Amino acid sequence: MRIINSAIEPDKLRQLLTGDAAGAYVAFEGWIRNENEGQGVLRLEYEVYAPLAVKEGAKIIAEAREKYPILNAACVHREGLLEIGECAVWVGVTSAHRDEAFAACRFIIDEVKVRLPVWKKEYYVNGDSGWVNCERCAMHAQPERKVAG
Amino acid sequence: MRIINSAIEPDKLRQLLTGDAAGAYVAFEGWIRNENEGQGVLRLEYEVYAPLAVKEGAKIIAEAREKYPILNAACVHREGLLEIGECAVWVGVTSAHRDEAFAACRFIIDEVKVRLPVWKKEYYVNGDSGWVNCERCAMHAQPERKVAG
Amino acid sequence: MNKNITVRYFAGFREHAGVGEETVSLRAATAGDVYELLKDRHGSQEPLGHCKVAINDEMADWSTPVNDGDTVLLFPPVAGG
Amino acid sequence: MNKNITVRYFAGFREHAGVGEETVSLRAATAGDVYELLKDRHGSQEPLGHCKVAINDEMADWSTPVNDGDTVLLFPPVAGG
Repeated sequence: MRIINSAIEPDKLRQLLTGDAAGAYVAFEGWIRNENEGQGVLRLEYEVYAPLAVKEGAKIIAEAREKYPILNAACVHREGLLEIGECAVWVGVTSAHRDEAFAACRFIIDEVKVRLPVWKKEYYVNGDSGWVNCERCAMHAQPERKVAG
Repeated sequence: MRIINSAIEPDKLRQLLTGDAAGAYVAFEGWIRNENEGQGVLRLEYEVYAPLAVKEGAKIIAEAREKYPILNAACVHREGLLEIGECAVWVGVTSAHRDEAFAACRFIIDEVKVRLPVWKKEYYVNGDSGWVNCERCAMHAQPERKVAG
Repeated sequence: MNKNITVRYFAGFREHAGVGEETVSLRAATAGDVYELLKDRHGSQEPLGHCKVAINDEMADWSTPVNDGDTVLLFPPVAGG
Repeated sequence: MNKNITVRYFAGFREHAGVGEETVSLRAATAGDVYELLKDRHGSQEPLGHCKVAINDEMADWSTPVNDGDTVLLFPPVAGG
């Protein structure tokens, strides 16, 4: 598990997982898209508390290895400001057969999304901004929202 | 759907699927591994009947688009002689959210494996060789097997 | 009445036949007849259901009729990916 | 008896507090007490269950006791990926 503030390079990361016994490779990437819940998105800012994100990510990967007979797994998450189309998170898994690679990759991204200390602030086309998943704290944290909206 | 006889380049293929509305990208790769059903494998030879493989692959991708609300999907299959570690097949899918990208990617590779006119001949460490999935035709097709084994 | 059928063999079938393609004169009504009549050529003991067939580059069923001049493609069990 | 607690705020909490970290003197037995006593600082109306807490860089529960000198990290609801 790594947290980085430069572009994620899936092809280089993929190389780290290779091995002669691997018959299946499944990768997930989360990309910044231009819309969320009906609002146009310009860019996203990821705040990550790296010391704990790395620890928790490693725990998730260890859990995946226990649950599924996989060969290798890794995850990289971005921090900082990201533009539309950029890759925010990458998960890669290798195994002998495809069943477990699909299952473990899905498990890892699902857990990463709810357990890693990562927060994203969306900047909208209409000038607003807001922390995702944080309705009641966002309202308080951003009095400027009403001014801008 | 494409059939190629040079190395599959996942990173270039991935670029073809990008789009501002894409929030999730799932890729599957099938790699040549050094073992199958207990026998050491040296290399594989893929025979593909390209005209129908391309047609059938396009049909599978169209079916995936009907079944799942995905944005984009593609598949590339190798033909010819492949060494251990090489990528034999690549499937990439993009969608707004991850559920459908995972489901469609899995659907495509599952269908590709049973519907595409593709045959693989394994060359074993012990000198034998055999067409995978073709017990009763392989026996007849390769009288040299008994000599070598 | 016999029909002139061009037959294409793939993978293990081709290895057994020693050729990838040949034109034969057969008393065959369906694709399945072609498979059965050419057992000595492709050499397969596989049940029809394990194999596939195409006629003139379109996937077909074993019950699909064959016509004089058709090209019949005989596919052993596939193993993509 | 009051304890000296270093509190770290993240994301929306930090924006509301206007600082990422501060040391406060609080009459708090648990991590949950710290969250409740600092409502004016982090400004969150989120139920405790939506947020997370760590003490000295270890994930903790809201019922985990806090000691004098601890660093308590207050996490708003996460949204990775």
